[in-house]
Formats: sequence, structure tokens, C-alpha cells
Amino acid sequence: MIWFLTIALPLLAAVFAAWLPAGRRGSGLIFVVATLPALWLGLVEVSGVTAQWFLLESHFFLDTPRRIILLLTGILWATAGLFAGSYLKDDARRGEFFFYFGAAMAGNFGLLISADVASFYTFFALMTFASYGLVVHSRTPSARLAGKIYLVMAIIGELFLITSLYLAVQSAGSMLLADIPPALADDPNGQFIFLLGLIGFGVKVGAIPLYFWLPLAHPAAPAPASAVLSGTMIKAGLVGWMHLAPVGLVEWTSMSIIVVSLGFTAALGAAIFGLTQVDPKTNLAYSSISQMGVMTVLLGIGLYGGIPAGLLLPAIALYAFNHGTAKALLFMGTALPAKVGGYWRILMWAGLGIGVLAIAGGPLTGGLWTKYLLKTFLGETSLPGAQTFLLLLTLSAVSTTLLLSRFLHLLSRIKAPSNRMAPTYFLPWILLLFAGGWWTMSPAILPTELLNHITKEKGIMAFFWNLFTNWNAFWPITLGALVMALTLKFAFLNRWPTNKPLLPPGDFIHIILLVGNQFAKLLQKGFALLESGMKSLQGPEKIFYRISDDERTSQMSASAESLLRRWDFVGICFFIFFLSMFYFLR
Amino acid sequence: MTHLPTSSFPALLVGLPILLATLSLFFGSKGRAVVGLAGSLLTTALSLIAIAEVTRRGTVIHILGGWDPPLGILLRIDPLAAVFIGMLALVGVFISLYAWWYFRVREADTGGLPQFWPLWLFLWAGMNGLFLSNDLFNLFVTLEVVGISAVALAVLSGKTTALTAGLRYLLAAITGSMAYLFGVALIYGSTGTLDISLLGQVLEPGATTTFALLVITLGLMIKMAGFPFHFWLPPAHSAALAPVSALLSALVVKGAFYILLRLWMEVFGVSLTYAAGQLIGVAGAVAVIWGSWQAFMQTSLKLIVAHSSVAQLGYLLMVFPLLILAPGVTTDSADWLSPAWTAGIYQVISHAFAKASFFLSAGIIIMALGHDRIESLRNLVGNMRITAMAIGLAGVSLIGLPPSGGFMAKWMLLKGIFLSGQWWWAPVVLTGSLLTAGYVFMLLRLAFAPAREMDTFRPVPKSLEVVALLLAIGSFLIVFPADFLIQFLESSAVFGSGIEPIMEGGEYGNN
Amino acid sequence: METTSILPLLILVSSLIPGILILLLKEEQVGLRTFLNLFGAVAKVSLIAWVFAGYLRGEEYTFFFSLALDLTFSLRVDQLGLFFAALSAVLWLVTTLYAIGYLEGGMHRRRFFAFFSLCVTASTGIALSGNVLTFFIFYEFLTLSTYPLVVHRGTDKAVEAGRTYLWYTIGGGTILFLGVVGLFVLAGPIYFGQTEIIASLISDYPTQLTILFFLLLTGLAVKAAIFPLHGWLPVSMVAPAPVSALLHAVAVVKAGAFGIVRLVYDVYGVGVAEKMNYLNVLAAFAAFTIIYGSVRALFQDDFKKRLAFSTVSQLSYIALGVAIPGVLTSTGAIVHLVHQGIMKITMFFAAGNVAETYGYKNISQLNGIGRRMPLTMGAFTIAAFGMIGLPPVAGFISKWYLGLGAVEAGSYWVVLVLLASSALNAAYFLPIVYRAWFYEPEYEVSRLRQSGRLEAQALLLIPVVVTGLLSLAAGVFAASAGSPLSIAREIAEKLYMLL
Amino acid sequence: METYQIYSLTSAVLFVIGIGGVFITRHFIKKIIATMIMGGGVFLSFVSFAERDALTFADPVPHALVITGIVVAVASAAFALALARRIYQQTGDISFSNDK
Repeated sequence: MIWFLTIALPLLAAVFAAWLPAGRRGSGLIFVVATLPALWLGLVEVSGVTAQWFLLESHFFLDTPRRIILLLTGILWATAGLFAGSYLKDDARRGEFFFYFGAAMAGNFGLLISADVASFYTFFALMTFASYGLVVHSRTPSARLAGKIYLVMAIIGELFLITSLYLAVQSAGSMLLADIPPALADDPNGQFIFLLGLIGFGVKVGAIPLYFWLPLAHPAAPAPASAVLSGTMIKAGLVGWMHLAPVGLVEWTSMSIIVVSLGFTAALGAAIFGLTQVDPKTNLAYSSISQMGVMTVLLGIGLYGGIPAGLLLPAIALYAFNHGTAKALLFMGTALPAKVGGYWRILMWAGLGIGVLAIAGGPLTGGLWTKYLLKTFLGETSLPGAQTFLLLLTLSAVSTTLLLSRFLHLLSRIKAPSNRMAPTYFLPWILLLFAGGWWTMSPAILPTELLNHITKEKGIMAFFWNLFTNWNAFWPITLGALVMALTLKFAFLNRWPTNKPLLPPGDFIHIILLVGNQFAKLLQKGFALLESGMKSLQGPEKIFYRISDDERTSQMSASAESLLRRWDFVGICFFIFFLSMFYFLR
Repeated sequence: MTHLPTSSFPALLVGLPILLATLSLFFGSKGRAVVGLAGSLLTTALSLIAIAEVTRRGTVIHILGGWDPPLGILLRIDPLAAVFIGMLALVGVFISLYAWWYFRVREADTGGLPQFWPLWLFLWAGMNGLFLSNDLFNLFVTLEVVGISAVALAVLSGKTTALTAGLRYLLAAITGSMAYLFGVALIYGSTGTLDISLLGQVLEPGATTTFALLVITLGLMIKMAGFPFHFWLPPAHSAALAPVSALLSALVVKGAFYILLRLWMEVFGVSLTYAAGQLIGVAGAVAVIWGSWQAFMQTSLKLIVAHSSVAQLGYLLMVFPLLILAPGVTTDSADWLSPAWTAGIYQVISHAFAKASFFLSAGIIIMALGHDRIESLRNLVGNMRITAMAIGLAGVSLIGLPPSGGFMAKWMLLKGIFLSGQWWWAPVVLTGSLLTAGYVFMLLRLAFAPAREMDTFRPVPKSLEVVALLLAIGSFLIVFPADFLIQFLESSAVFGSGIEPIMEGGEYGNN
Repeated sequence: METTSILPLLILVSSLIPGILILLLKEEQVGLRTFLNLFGAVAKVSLIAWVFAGYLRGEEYTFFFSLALDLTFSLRVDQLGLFFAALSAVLWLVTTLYAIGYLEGGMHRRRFFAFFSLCVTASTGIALSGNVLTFFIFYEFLTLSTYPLVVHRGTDKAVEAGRTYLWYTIGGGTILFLGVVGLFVLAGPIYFGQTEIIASLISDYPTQLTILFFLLLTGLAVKAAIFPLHGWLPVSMVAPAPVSALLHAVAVVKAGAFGIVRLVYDVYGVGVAEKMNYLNVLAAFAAFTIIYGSVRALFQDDFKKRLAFSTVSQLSYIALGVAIPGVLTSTGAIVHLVHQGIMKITMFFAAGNVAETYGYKNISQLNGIGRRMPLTMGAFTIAAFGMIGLPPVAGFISKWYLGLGAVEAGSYWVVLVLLASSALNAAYFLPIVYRAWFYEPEYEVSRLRQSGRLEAQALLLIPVVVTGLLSLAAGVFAASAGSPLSIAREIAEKLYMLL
Repeated sequence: METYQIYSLTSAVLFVIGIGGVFITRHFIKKIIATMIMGGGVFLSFVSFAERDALTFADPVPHALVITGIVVAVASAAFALALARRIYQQTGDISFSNDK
């Protein structure tokens, strides 16, 4: 029952909140209630169910990594819902917003709990298309553009996805997601199928080179929507990868190297691109791409084998958990500086700082712990070139810090309100702060095996007392913060853009758009030509009409008929008929 | 022949209409109509009773005045004749009903044209006689009776076009009759008998027979307006009054076909070749396509219908090649004969119903509009939905869409074509159907088209419309007694038989 | 087998009699007419339900009537037929309601409803016909009874469209006729399911049977709107919305598609059709039509025309599914019969609602219409997503089976076709959805929508919502017993079990 | 050459002349006369066949037939003439034009 409620409640909430008269409070609470089953499932292990009547016979079941992500998702949707409830209370289109919000929520929960291909794909699509409504919520031209690009990319992704699923299901002979990785491992075309899935889900994840929609779409949505987009929906793609990847079962060297290098490219490149931005939300979006790149790396390692899926996937999930909560905190935080006044601002800055640290892997945060998990596995893999990975990872920590301190700087330029009040939605934000990445260390979600693997039965506290690790995590952050501070302090170093981003958000999408527009014009011309050709290429009936409706045709047939009516002609016919019949009768 | 059971029905079937026709001449305008209608009803009833008699007793004969053939006249009704008589009666009675109201409506401008009734009854008598005759010369006489009364009916309106067309018709009819009679003379000269049944046994192949066959066939082709001798039909049929057109097109032309069929099957078997059948088939095929195309090109309703008759008669001619067997095939092994015969019979009957309905509807439209240019049919559906429906249904039957009689005919024809392996006729049937659909739906298209200001529909008695509709429905209903009908016909000697040519020679023929 | 039951006949009569009676009524007798219509529709649905229940109990319903000689009129209830009949009947009921609302105060309603009923008679007749001849009879009957509906508006354009419609359908019918007779001559009266007849003849008459197959296929392809015989469908869109909805989404076009299914599965048999390479030809044409229809649809601004080209494209899914041998593709094809029907009818209803309520016929006029007609456009959106093949709408299920089946059969190119079609579908449907929901309406919403009033007439609104929900439900509950999918799967499995 | 052969030949020639006349001439009256010539040929042939090998006397049947035939032919001719006259009265036409 709870499995269905997980999906049904958000849907109901979507419909209900959409019809709630404007000005009435409580839609936030509705969404909180709607997340309760998901949270329950995230915290408590419930045995899976099979719904034979649903779609193509659905299975609902959670494994550890997905449970972790479900918990993250539940938390984020609950807080974001609460946040949105008051944040958007004066918005003219709040009803619509809540509708898409609830639908996307249902999709997000659904895809996490489903264990078979059809329902997974269903909820994935539901989430994807519902969040379109969130992206274009503001209806500004930039939001529309972002939405358009988002949609096109989403459809391209879906097409790759469905192809990969067709092939995967055919290869596995089963609709169960759990059967797919082993099947791909055995299938000679496994790599190809996985590659299709990699592209399909890569769109959602924002993997290089499919990420360009993300810096446009995520910031375009209202703050709470951006929070869930970047905090949890982006993870749906990751979950998809985890479903397909035969982690620990295969040794796909080249695939592994490709994925890892894509991940590192994203981790570093996106951070650098993000630095050129002036909008805090765009900045965060690039940070998301960068962080997803880190997770991609982890997955890529898994494809080389050697590390059991039972360890690696929960680790990725935990990393995602930490990143998700923190990123959501920061995204929602972008709405705060303009509204929070007085002493509340201290709390706000503290919260934002914690969020930044959590992502960068600062001491005492979940970020440190999850990054440590990552490092452990990086150290264990035998993938060629693994030696440089740690260095790259450290570099990425520096760049991330740089990026996020730049984010804080951008926020600090927002003028504080004159009043000393905090808006209502400050409360859920604070709540989220407490529901943050620390939980990645809690036994409630941390699998014992993983813990044992990492800390070698010394326990989590031992890890934290290991100052060396802490220090190791500390200096890149310090380095990043210092660089930022110095560049801001000294004018000759301060080359940060202020009004216009140095590079347009979405970077090379603009080249694509430019080329694409030219191409589209050509294509349109071509199509128009084709269309007019098709139109002029008349069906057989038109040709017939032309003949039958023509004046000449009727004249000709009339004169032929009048010839046949002439007595003398009939006489000739008579004669001919007579002769031929005579000939035949001989 | 004389050993068959005798019955007075054959004589009555010819005599009663003549009697009534003569009787009606003694009455005035009103009385004639009354007598005419009553006579029609009586004759129909009589026909039906006679058919019942045939179903009960099989072929019955009547020897007029007790004078045995060859000098005496022997009338016989075999199942084939019975079916034709039945068709004539059923379609005839509807046309009579229609004519009754039609002439009443037109009394004001034409004086009710009382001549119609005696002429029609004479025609009926002639047709009945034609179907009943078992004698080549009698057939000539009945043909002439039919021809003259038909022409007289055709010129009834007295309009110039009708008169010219009528003269053309008459001259063609006389030419045809004379050619036929010349053939009869040749036959008589070589055999000394005119009795059809006897001739079938004694006729020998030879030059005389061949010549006789040639002139008889050509003469009858002229009379039934087979291509390329259809020159008289469209003007005559389109210029006549509506009930007359219906009679001419639905019934009269079938008379010549009946004789042709009978003679080919029962008399000239010895002299025919496979190739000759093909030639007739080609004439039929050309008629189908040419007639349909011409109908499609016409702009006045009655001309469309008249040209359509040319095409529909072409289908009848297309039966002949199937009936003449290729060398080495016997009647027993030729399983397509029965379908071919059924096709012919159904084509005759369904065309009679459908074409009568079509012409009667055309008459209604002329009554309502004062002319029959088809552009004026716009919004016919809105103004006269019964007539529109009648045209639609009759058209559907002509096209041969299921489950109409036309469908049955085309189905059987195609079946025969395929079974006999003469697949080359199939495209003709198809093209014919399509072109027929072309003109039928050209009418319907206009019927549904938006009205223009200039044409106003005058009210027309509903009863006229209903008669036309009933005939159209009839062309569908005739499918249902098919089982019975075919069984009935199979008891006739000629039905289902084919011609096994025995003559030597001819590279297409048998050797 | 020879037990005759009157029930199949009753199913036909339940719409035939109202049709004829309505034709005899007067235009003003609205109440009686409506009663007859609804009575017929409800009676038909319940009869089919009754028969269906009986069929599940294992009873057989056959009705024989010898037309003449060896021509036997035969109605027989089998699963595939019932499936199609149920679709027609249910959608007829819905569409009748819709039509009553749509045509309120219109002209010639008597004629409309009469022929509408006759149409449904023909389409259920096609569904229930037990042999090729009966199928052909109803196939032609359908052509004729649709014509008055196509030209219903009586405008010059409508009449011209009717002309084209007839040329195509009569032409197709004639070719079909030739094929039917030929088949009859060669193989005797074939009852559906007797594939062994052809199988035993194919070695003796390969050429003849091949020619006949393609004659029959051509005849059917006209109604199934397979390129290049699709030309009548877009022009027929001048008909009123209920006609386009029921006839050009369900009854007429499906008759063609259903005929193809019958031809391949129940007359020639998949084995023969595959062995003789008929299916490759069919697949090629179907695939081309899918793409062609979609590309044409992209350029239509006229709402209904776009839907029409989409129909052209979507119908060929069925043909494509038939053409790729395999249980999965067959399931996809058969279930798409129903799925496409309910989705497309929803779209046509929606288009009709918009046109009827606001007079908008072009897509470019639809800015913000979703705000004004949320239910209508909501249903439309569901259907559009289904057409694209997005879950959980019905269209996804068909596409899933088609794609999976194609992969299974090794016809990877079919997957590409499906993908291309999905992309194109998205390209021409999403802009409508986008306009409807994400554009600002041109008028103040409040001015047009007073609170407490429905967005459109109730009779227009209920059908679209019902079919919209149906198309959602068909997808969501696809796996449950009694869903279209489960029935289609059963049919397909039975079909291949025989091989 | 036997007598009856001469008769027969003549009848055939008459028939051909008649039928040619019907088709070639346009004038109403000429056409009607042509049909009469055809008729004459036919009747002559009947009469010629009355003398046949098997019979020692003239066969009476053809004569009866010819008489009947003549009656019919006369009736037709009369009717045709009447029609031609009516047409002439109404229009002044005395021959078929080619385009009608």
C-alpha cells in the first residue's frame, strides 16, 4: 500500500494544490504530507510488491543505493514543497506550478521505487515532462528558451533511453531492472546498449557533452524548483545509469576510461565555466554538472570491475545524498539574501557556508565523508591512469571551492532588505540545513558493509579523528577560498565579471543554436520545398480530375460519340463486325 | 415439344394484355388510364400465377388453336422465360403505378397522354410473346410488335427531339428485324423448320448456317444496342417520357438479348467458335467502358442514364465468351457455366430494377425542375430526399456494390471469368464499376452540394418518389431469393449449359 | 460450430434499426431520435458485453445465412472481432453523446444520425464477419454510409472532399472485390482462421495467390491510409468533428487496418505471408507511411488536418506490427487498434470542442487555450503524450511491444522508424500542447470563464474526458486482466501457437 | 443455275442494297425505302426457299410467313413515314444531320 501511496499522494497533491484557491495557505503542508510515504520507505525497509495490474506488471522494490536516494528525494521534496508553499504564495501561476511540482514529485518517487523497466521509464518520463512546467514557470523569454532546449534534449534523451531499454529488455528477457546488468555483462552488444543508456540518461545527469541545457534550465525555474531539479531530479539519471551498469561484473576498459574521463572533464571543466557566470543560480548549475561529473567518475571505475556493486553503488548514492541536500540548500538559499534581514542573516550565511563546505568536502561535513568514500575506491581501482585521479580529484575540490565561494560572493552582492524579518520560507530552509549531508554517516542509511570496507571495522568516529584525512580535505578548500579572497581583495586581480557573464550560460549551446538556427532555416526551406513538392505531387485522383474535368476531354469524347452516332459510320462498323465475325466463324 | 404439359397461361399472358389494350381504346382519356392500370395489375397477377404454375409443373406449353407446329403457334414457358416474365411483370407494375400518377400530374399540359396505356399493354403483350415463343418467325413478329410499340411510346411526347430519336430508333429496329428475318429465311431454307427446339437438333454447320448466324446476331445486336450499334439508344431513351424511358431501358432491350441468348445456346451451337464468343465479349467490354465513360461525360441526367444502359448491356454481352467453351472442354467439366448464367440473369434483373428506378427518378427531377441538367441537382438531398435515396440505391446497384443485385451479377461474372481462366475480362469489369461509380457519385456529389439560388424545386407527388425508391430497393431485395431462383432456373434445359463448338477451322477456333 | 446464434446479428441490428428508423423520422422529432440513438448505442454495448461474457465462458456464437448458392453471409464471434466490435461500440456510445451536443441546432441532423448508426453497423459488421465475403459486404457498406457524413456540411469543399473520398474508397473496394472473388474461386469461401486452406494451396498456385494477396492488400490499404493511398483521409477532415472522430480515427480507417490484420493472420496466415515475403513489402510501405505522415503533419496549421496526417502515420503502426512476425509485434499491432482509436478520438473531440466553443480551427489560434479549457486540453495532452509514445498513456504500450518485438525479430531498422516517428510526433504535438498551456491567452481568462460554468457544453466535455481517461487507463492498467493489452496478447499468442 | 438460286442471289443483292441504303443515305424517305428494299430481299429469299429438294411442291409455310412479314413491314414503314412527316412538319428537316 505504501508503495502506491508514495506515487499516488504526490499526484493527488498536485491536483489538489492546483485547485486550491489563491491566497489559501497550506499547499506546502500538502506536499509535506505527500512525501511522508517516500520518507518512510527511505528510512524503513519494506519488502517489495508486485502490481500485476499496473502498466506491464510493475514491481516496486528498493535496494540500498536507491533507498538512500529516495530518502534524499523525500527530504528535498518535502522542504522544497514547504518552501514553495510560502515562496510562491503571491504568484499568479502558483496553481500551475504546484501541479507540475506534484507531478514531477510523483515521477521522481516512482522512478526510484520501481524495479521494472516499464514503470521506471514511465515515471522517468513523467518527471521529465512535468519539470518542463517548472522550468518555464516564469514565462520569460529566457525561461522559454531554456524550456525549449530542455524539452528537445529531454526527447532526444528519451529516444536513446527507450532504444537502450528495448535492447536491454530483449537481451535480459525480463522486464526487471535487476536482471539487466548481468544480461548486459553477457551480451556481446552489452557495451553498445550501455552506451545508448549512457547517452539517454546522460542528458538528465548533465554529462559532457549533453549538459548544456542544464545551466539554462535549472536557474530558470523558481528557487524551490531549481532546488529539486538540481538536488534530486538530476540524480534520476544517475539512478538510471546504476540500473544499467554492470558494476563489478565486467571489465570494459575503454568504456570505463571514457566514462571516467568524461566525469573528470565535467568535474573540472564545468567548475571553470561556472566561474565565468554572474547569476548565482547558473553558478550553482555548473557546480551541479561538476559534482555529477565526480559521481560519473565513480561509476566509470565500477565498469572496470574489481569493486563489487554492493559497495560502489551505495557509495555513489551517499555522495549524491550529500550533494543533493547541499545543492538544494544553496539553490533555495539564492532566494534568501534579498528577503532575510536582521539577525536572521547570520543564520542564513552560516547555513549557506555549511552548504558550500558540504559540497566542497569541508571538514566535519558529509561532504568530507562522501569524498573519502570516493577516494577509497579511486585508490582501490586498477584502472590504467588511476594514479592521476587523486590529483584530479583534489583539483576538482579546489575548483569547486572556487566556484562556490564565487557563488557566495555573488550572493553577498544582493542588497539586504531593510526590515529585520525573515520570510516564512526561511523555516523550511533551516530544516533542510538539519537534514543535510551529515546523515550520510548515520547508520540509518549507511550500509554496514560499506562502513566496514572503508573504516576497516574501526567505526565512523575513528575516521573523523583521523586528522590527516581531515587535513587532506582541508587544504584544497583553503586554497580555493584563498584564491577567491585574494582576487576579490586586490583590484588588479579582480577580473570577475559583474554584469555580464564572460561566457554565456549553457556555453556551446549557443554555438549549436547559432549553427542550428542557420541549419534549421535551411532545413525549413528544404522541408517547405519538400512539402510543396508533396502537395504538388498530386494523388492519382487529382490527375484523373484534371483529365475528367477538362473541357477538351469532354469535347473529344462528345465528338467521338457523335461519330459513333453517324449512320454511315455505323454502317462501316456493321461491315467490319460482319467481316471479323465471319472470319472468326470460319 | 408437344409432349409437355399444356396450360392456358402462355396464351393468356399474350392475350390478356392485347385484349385489355384493345379494350382501353374504347375509353376516353380517364378510362384508358383506369383500364391500363387495372390491366397492368391483372397482367402482373397473371404472370405471377403463371410462374407459380411453372414452378409446380415445370415447363408448360400452349398450342394456339390446336394447330400444331410448324403452321400453328406453340408458346411455351420454361423457367428461363418465366424469370423474364416475372421480371417484366414486377418492374412493369411499378412503372405502371408510376405512370398512373405521372400522367395525372401532367394532365394539365399534355392531356394525360392516354395513348400510353394501350401502347404499353401492347408492348407488354409483345414482350410476353417474345419470351414465350418457340419459333423463329414468331420471334420476328413479337420483335416487331415490341419495336413498333416501343417507338410509338418513345415519341409519345411529340417533341421534335423525341420524334427524330424515335425515327432513328425505328429505322434501326426495322434494319435489325430485317437482318434477323434474313437469317431466319436462310435457316428455313436449309432446314425447313423454324422450331427452336427442333432446329437445335437438325441444324448442320455450313456456310448457310454461318451466314444465318451472322445476320441474326448482327440484327439482334442492333436491336439490343450492343456496341457499336448503340447509336440509337441514348437519344431515344433520353428523349422519351420518364415512364417510357424506364420501360425501354429496363425491359425492351432485354428482349433482343433474350432471343440472342436463346438462339446461340439452343440453335447455333453447331456453328459457333470460341473466337466468335470472344468477339462478342470484346464488343461487350468496349460497350462497358465506352458507355460508362460517355455517361460520366454527360451533363444531363437522362443522357447519363441512357449511356449507362449501353454500358450495362455490355455486361450482358460479356457473358457470351464464357458460355462458349474452349476446345476440349465439356459442359460437365466447365464449372463456370453456372456462375456465368447466374451473372447474366442477375445482370438482366438488377439492371431492370435499377435502371427503371433511375429513369423514374430522373422523371421526378424533370418534373420538379423542368429540365434535367445535372448542375441543378444541387441540394437534391435537402429537397427530395426519397428521390435522392432512390438514385443512390439504384446507382449502388449499378456499380455492383454489395449486397445489391448488381453485386451478385458482378460477383458471378468475375467468378465465371476467373474459373474459366479468361482473366482478361476482369479489368474491364473493374474499370466499368469504377466509371459507373464515377457518374453515380457525380450525381450524388451534386445532390449533396450546396444549393444555388436559381433552381427551385417544385413539389412532386410523394407517391412517385416512393415508387422509384421501391424499385431501387427491389434491386437489392432480388439477391435474397437467389437460391430459389437458381434452383428454379436449373430445371430449365438451357440454363447452365455451354456450347461445345464442333466446327473445324479457324486458328482461334477449334481444331 | 454449426450452432447458429442470433446474437451476433442482434449486435448489428441494434444500430441498423435505429439508423433506418431515424431516417424515417422527421427532423423535428429530436427526442425520439435521441432516444433511438442512445438506446441503440447502449443496447449494442450491453449486447457485446453479454457476448463477450459468453465467449469467455467458452460459448461460440455464429450466425449463418446463405445469400445465394455458395455465398454465405456469416457472422462469427472471435476474440479479435469482439475486440474491434467492442471498440466501435463503446466509442460509438461516447461519440453519439458528443454528436448530440456538437450538432445541437445544426442542419440535417436526422440524416447525420441515421448514417452515423449505419456506419457503426458496418464497422461492427466488419468486426464480426466470419468470412471474407461478409467482410467485403460490410467494407463496402461502410464506404457508402460514410459518404453522407463526409459531405454532411454540404459546402463545396465538403462535396469535393466527398468526391475524393469516394474515388479512393470505391477504387480500393473494386480492387478488393477482384481479390475477394479471385480468392473465392481459388480457395473457396474462406472463413477467418482457416489459414490451412491457403497454406495447402500456396505451393500449387504461388503466382495467383501472390497477386490476390496484393490485390486484397491494396484494397484494404486504401482505408488503412497507407501511402500512396492515403490521400482521402486529410481531405475528409471537412466533416464535422464527431465524424472525424469516430470514422476517421476508428471506424473507417480501422476497418482497413483490421482488414490487414485479418488478411495476414486469418486468411493467409503469418507462415505463408512470411515465407512468400509479402510481409517485407507491407513493412516497407508501412514504415514509409509512418514517416511520411508525420512529416506532413508537421506542416499543417489546421488542427484537424494535423490530426489527420497523424492518423495516417499512426495507422501504419498497425500494419507495421502485422508485417513484422512475432508475438510481441502482433500484440503491439492488435492493441494499437484500440489504443490509437481512443487516443485519436480524444484528440478529435478536443479539436472539435475548441472549434465549437471558440471557433478556433488553426493551431496558431490556440494560445493559452488550456487555461480556458483545462479538461479538454488536459485530455488532449494525455492523448498527445500517448501518441508520442510516452508512458503511462496507452500509446506507450503499443510502441513498447512494437519496438521490443522488432528487436526480438532482429528488425532493428523498425526501431529506428519508431524512434523517428516518436520524435516527429513530439515535434508536431508538443507545440500544440505548448501553446495551449504555456502561452498567454489572448483574452482575459476571467472574462470568458465565469465560475460555476463548464468550459464547454457538458455533452461535449464528458466524452473527451472519458476517452482521455480511457486512454490513460488503457496504459496504466495495461497489465491487468481484461485490459486491451491482455486481450491482444492472448490473441497474438493463440495466433502463434497455431503455427 | 437453278431458278431458286437466281431468286436467292437477287434477294441477297437486294438485302445488301437495302442495308447499304439504310446506312449511307440520310434522307428520311430514302432510308425508309432502303428498309423496304431490305424487306423485299428478305421476302424474296423466303419465297426462293419455298422450292426445296425434299419437297415436290412449293412449301406453303414461307408464303404464309412472307405475307405476315409484309404486313409487319408495311406497318413499320407506315409508322416511319408518319414520323418522318411529323418531323418535317415540326422542323422542316428531311434528313438526319451528322451531329445529331
